[in-house]
Amino acid sequence: MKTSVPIAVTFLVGTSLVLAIFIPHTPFSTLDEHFSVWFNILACFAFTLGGGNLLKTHLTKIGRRERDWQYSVVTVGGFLVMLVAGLFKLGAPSWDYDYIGRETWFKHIYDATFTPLQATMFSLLAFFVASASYRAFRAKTREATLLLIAAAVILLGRTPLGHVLTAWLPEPLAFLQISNLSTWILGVPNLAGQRAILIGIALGIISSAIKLILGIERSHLGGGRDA
Amino acid sequence: MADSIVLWVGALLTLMIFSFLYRDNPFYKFAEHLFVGVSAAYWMVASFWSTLIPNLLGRLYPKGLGALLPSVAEGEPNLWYAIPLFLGILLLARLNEKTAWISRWTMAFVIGFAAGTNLTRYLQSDFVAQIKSTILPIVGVGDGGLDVGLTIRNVVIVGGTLSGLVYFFFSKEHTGATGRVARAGIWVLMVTFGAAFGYTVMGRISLLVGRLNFLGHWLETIF
Amino acid sequence: MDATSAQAWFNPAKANLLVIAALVVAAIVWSIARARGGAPVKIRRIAGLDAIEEAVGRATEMGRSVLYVCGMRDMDNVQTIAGVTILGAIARKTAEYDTRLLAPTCRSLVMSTARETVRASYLAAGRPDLYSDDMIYYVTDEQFGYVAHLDGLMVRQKPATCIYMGPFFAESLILAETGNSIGAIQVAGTAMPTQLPFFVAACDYTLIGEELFAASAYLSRDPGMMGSLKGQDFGKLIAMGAIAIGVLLETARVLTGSGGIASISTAFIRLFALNF
Amino acid sequence: MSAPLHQRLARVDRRLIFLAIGLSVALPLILNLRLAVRPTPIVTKIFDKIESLPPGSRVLFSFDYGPSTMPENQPMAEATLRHALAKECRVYLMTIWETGPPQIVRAIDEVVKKDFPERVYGRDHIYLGFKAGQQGAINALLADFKGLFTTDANGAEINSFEIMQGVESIRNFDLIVAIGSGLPGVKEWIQFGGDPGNVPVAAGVTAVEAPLLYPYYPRQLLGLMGGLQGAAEYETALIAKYPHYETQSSQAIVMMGPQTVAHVVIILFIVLGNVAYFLERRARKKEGR
Repeated sequence: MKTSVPIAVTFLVGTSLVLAIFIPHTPFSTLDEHFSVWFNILACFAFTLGGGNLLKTHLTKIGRRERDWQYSVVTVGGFLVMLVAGLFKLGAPSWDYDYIGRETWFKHIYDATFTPLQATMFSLLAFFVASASYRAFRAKTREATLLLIAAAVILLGRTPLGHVLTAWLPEPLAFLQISNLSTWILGVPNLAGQRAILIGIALGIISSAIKLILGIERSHLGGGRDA
Repeated sequence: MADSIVLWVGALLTLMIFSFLYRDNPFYKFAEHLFVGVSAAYWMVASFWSTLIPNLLGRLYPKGLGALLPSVAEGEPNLWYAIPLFLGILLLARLNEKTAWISRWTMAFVIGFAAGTNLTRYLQSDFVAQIKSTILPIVGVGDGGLDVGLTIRNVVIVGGTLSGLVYFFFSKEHTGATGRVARAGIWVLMVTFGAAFGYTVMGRISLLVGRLNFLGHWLETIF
Repeated sequence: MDATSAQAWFNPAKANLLVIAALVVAAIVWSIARARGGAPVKIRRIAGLDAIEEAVGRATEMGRSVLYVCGMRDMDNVQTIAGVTILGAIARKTAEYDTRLLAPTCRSLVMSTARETVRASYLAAGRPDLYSDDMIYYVTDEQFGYVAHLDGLMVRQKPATCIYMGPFFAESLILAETGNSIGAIQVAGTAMPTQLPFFVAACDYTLIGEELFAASAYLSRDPGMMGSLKGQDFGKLIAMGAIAIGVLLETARVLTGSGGIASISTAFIRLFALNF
Repeated sequence: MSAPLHQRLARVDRRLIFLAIGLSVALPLILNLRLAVRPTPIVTKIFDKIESLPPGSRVLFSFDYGPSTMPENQPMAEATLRHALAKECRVYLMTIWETGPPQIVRAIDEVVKKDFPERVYGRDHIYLGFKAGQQGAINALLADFKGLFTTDANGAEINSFEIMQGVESIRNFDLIVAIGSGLPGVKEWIQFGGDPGNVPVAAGVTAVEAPLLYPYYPRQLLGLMGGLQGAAEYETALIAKYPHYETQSSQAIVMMGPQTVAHVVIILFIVLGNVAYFLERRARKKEGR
């Protein structure tokens, strides 16, 4: 029961989804769609585990007065306020109002905290992309040099500056103009590299899927044998 | 009033996150912990209202949604959705050590779903379709003769893709002839990575422009 | 899809896909069966995976922890499953070395699956006493909220080793740069083509695309799993062979201008058409 | 000042780099620096296509992105929408991203309401809203457009709109404009919409996505606006032809100033990094001797 049933379930679900793309007949034709809704429903149930764990972790920290416990109060407070505001649609004129409609508290808190925090965390990339370039793009080996040259050409090619730098090149050498060169790199070697990566990934995924469907890969079940 | 509170809170939180660039500090810790709490609740609420209610309750017992979602409430019940309900309840068996193993049934469904959909999706769009697009004549012919540019292009695409694939071979050590081809493959990959990195820098800078614009707007309201 | 085809039990437009699928699946299954039957399988060295052992060892020596991130998606993603499986293999090493392992997740299902897997690894390593649920905890589903937490965790706990395996998005570089700033050894693996450049640039070792899916086989050394890698190589041979034949036909068509070759070539290319 | 130059360069505090990047973006913004942008063929192809559409042509817009990529995607979305409306095309706005609706609403507020207040909703333009199902939704639109969109975004019966007459499938459109930032996005519009429906697809994507889409250009993809630069190029082309849109359609052009300066700063740092590396290598060789 502990291993054989799960393996049978995985096998049945997996194979029927694979066969489904060749069978334009109900229920197979809509199987993928329904199963993805089912999956989303299961993810909702899982929130009980995750959210419960989040609360437990931080409440324990607060209870034991561990280091930085004050910040756990912030997490728990933010979590509960947002949860209550959203689940009870506080501020909404009626129950059928959109949970994130203009008038809800949920939307106000979202705008004031979530949006700026998300956008700012994301924008840290502007800084990290610079520090990573400084460190990584050094002509240490032949491979690193290629990485460096490709990056530099594209970097220049994507600004008006790149055009100015090489616009003086005569017509027969026009292909060496940075903007043309960057288009060529993107459209030719980049394309070849992407293809090789994509075909490899596809095979990796197909092979992993087969191992999962056949029950050869089962460490996600936490091991153990039927008693 | 509400708008200016939103603006002020947003601006202060923005500065708190930026402060991390200097070093870890109490302001960053505050913003980080607030973000974790608020966002965890956000996703829970979003999935509750956009998945659990319409897709589970709405399909099993549409009449129960009368006041919440009048458009769904008229539908007929779909009893197939008792299965995800059942699997969802099994999942909660994890809360107790003794019954935890039952939740594997749910995980088995999830894994089967993942394996089945991904296998077919990647087979089609990334295996078959990419093979098809790589089938090109390695000699380019234009109006009335050899097109050198096109020939180089196609040779690089076909050669680059094939050598890239050789790099990924697992059952052959990268020595001898295989090693040389794999070497060419890694060069192609490096150009690919460099190009993608360079192209991305632009997008990342735009994000910062967006944030600084926001802060500028906030400063304008003060002065 | 019109009403008539909705009634059929087989979509003839997909016959070509069925043949290709059967070929690839058969190649992989056959290789697995052969390897399980005792045929020797040799697999090349994968530097990124050899580095993991060393990286865990380093954390042990320094008395610091190992941070493991299995990506930003849920269990319906094969990359996440690969990430959790690799976590299982790494957990065995941290159990053997008695090194502290930290694996915050951004999905509840990933958390509970990872706990099962890691618990089993500690049991298998004979150290169930070292396992605790606190090692693997849920943070938030929000990508950047999760990253904010990981960044804070890195600068405060200073793990000696950071391992990122699974599907990653924009956050890849934020993680890798923060990890770099604390001097951690970083090993990454992902099949997200958009993020590979950042990991390659900022981490010490990167598993590129397909190598991520090879990791669990490589680390487990299980014959069946190793056989599947050989099967993937057959898949690549199929792809390369198909490209080579197609390229020859197309080149012959262009050079000769012959109608006969053109129709053979078109028919061959059509084998790889996706018919909806 | 005692350590040799290469050592100081190698140990440069990354916070200095952060500061330089911050300033290189902030200063051009404050000084309102503007640089000339030159449209490239991959972008002008889209412009020329919309320019060639006769009045009444049907253009389907799908805005498949969220607030996080708004700085890049919104300018291209608004510029193409403005252009299509200026050419008196009938426009249909939709999204297959959950986070898309606010972006559409914003584009309607900024473009339709401000620049084309005389256009009638339901006759000249329509807001169809969000549909889940990713590529499945596109597939469904190909088979039966109104089967998926049974109402507009506000819940009104779809057949009550004049603009929807004769729209049975994606095939009935003259152009698809897909503005996206990930999956599902432009790739899916090509594979499940444009290709099988034989409708040209014009696309605008974030800079991160763009390299992945080059494989489709120019056969399956009419043209591509990549990142802010692509958006700025489109705006430039639009303003050149319709100068009266200059104030509202130069969001991306304005942002290109800080962008360019930051790029130059990053390139300088890369050069500096390499100088440091070579100096260090030389120093090491000397010591070795």
